[in-house]
Amino acid sequence: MFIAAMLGVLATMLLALVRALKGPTVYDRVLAVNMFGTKTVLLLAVIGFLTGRPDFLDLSLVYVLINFIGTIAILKFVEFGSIGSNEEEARA
Amino acid sequence: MSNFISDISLQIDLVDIVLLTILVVVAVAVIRVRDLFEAVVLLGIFSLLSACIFTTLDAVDVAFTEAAVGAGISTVLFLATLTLTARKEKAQYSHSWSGFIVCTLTGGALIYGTLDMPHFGDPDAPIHQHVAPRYIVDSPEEIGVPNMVTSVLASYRGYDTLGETTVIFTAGLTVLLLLRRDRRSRDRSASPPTAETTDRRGSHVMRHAMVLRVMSKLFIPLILLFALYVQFHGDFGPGGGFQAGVIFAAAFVLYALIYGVEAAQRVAPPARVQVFVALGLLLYIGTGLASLFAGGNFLEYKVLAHEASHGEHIGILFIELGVGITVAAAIINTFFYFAGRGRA
Amino acid sequence: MSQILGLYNYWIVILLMMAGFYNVIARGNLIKKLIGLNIFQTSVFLLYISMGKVEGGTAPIVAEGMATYSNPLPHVLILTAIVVGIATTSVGLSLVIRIREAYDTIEEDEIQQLDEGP
Amino acid sequence: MDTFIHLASWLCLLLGCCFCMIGGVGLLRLPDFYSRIHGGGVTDTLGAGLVITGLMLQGGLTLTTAKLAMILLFLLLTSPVATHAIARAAQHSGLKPQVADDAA
Repeated sequence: MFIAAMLGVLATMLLALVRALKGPTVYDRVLAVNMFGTKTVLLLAVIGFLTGRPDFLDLSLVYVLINFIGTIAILKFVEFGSIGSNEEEARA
Repeated sequence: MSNFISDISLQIDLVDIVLLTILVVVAVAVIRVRDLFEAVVLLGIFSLLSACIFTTLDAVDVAFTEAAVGAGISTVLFLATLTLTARKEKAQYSHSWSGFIVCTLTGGALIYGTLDMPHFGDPDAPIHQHVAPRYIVDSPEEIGVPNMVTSVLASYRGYDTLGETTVIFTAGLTVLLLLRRDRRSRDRSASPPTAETTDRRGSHVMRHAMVLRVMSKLFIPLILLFALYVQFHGDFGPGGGFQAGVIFAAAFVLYALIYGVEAAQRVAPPARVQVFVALGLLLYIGTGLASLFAGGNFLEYKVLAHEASHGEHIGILFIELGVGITVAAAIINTFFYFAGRGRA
Repeated sequence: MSQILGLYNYWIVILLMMAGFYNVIARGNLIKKLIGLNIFQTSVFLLYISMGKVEGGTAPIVAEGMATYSNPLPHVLILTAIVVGIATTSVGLSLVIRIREAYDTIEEDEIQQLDEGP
Repeated sequence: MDTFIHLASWLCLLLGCCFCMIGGVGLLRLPDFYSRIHGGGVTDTLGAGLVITGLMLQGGLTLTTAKLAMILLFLLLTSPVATHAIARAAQHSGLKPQVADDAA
């Protein structure tokens, strides 16, 4: 049953990968990478159960957090053309 | 057939093979794309995949580190460099036949070399005969820590880790020396931004980032809390100083991404962050010296308390803390220098 | 068949290594070279971790009911190597930034032309 | 009772996987970015949520389940926000949605 879940997640990862490779726009790629990240979280969780060591879920947890940061960084680069653009002055 | 499918380690091996194959496809794609930005995005997928493979190969601690470093910090640093340089690769580079031939020959020789290697997963391979049995059998009693990776990292191979921490310290220092502006040019760059640019950027942000601002306020404390959990839970589960440092730094990176680097620098003044880069390493060396003065060898934690395993615990705690502080401070510092630098 | 399954990991490692190597020697763009170096680095990580795996083993964290553990030593080496890798990559990237500021390009051949200069 | 929980978790896992795969197919097959974002975003949250719920039912009342709950919480928070940010960025950059007329 876990193996079925794992295969499903793997298949989804493949589909997302194809989209990431095909593009065509940057946003498609970012969307695919984001989805790939979510599927990685699931895959790691399922592998944890499959191998009988579900206490390694910290790994999935770190992925949820870091994947988010990566997506935000990519989007900020796309939108502002810069990682460190100074937004705070405008608020002050 | 049913026997074949029910064998869990075989299933994992099959997943491993699938993932490895995808990994090669992604690597080829990374090499083929001309747009450097797309290459960096694909490199993110590459890192996600390699972390999955590390997990299937039982290396949870490694996967943890790759997870924290690869998809987050590495992407951010590459993107920051792209904003300061150029996004596109020059078009006229063609396929290099000489390079291809060199690679094919080297690869062929290496593959020929693998034919004599012990097979994957072979328990009789030479690598499993020497020190590993000692680590696996004795370390839970000797060090008193369930995570063997932590006990090897911090105790058995403490000198090694000291070396690695020093490398990170040196790398942080090098980035600082390379990218620090001298006083003259800093005065120039510190001139107030023109009203026009401020306005343009400001209007961008006010319209767009509301959801992100609220979310990150909720999120950043949780990331910091999780980093502390990883730091102090590293003895019992996957985790430790290296991973915690990277996650801790990631929280600051997120803050800087959403509120701007200047705001992040007000929270963590660069001058103070730089002090922490050195402080972590000093804490590491200090723990070593403490054990030296307590009558043991350098980094021999047994002497730090009355009971040997208790001493090991104290030693590992301080060592990991030192590593965590150095890693976090070095990465935050590097990020500040990359992101805060205007295009020249 | 057992030969293929038993050595598949190493072959993939070599493929990746050569892909990264090709990227480093054949491309003139400095950032692309660093990306190639990153791929090369990951292949080395995979080599170590593959060698540490024991058939039927589990992650080297003591747990009840687990008898065989994979070799923890490669994990330790690679764990630190990943963080050191990002630190050295950041040094490489900051060098690229400085080169760009000095030469206004990050293409190897253009830098060489400027160096030889008129 | 045990069988019931087992069955429920099985159902959750299978359904979750189905949703994930439908999302994946949608991401691949839908005609333009703004429709693809449904494949990537909407089913992603539900599919991932169901898979995690299925695993939680397997875990029982342990630390594992607590961690899974945290993962679920984070996923439910980050996934929509990230999708929202991507859509906003695309719209902001002037990417036009494909309308019925120019569909091939």
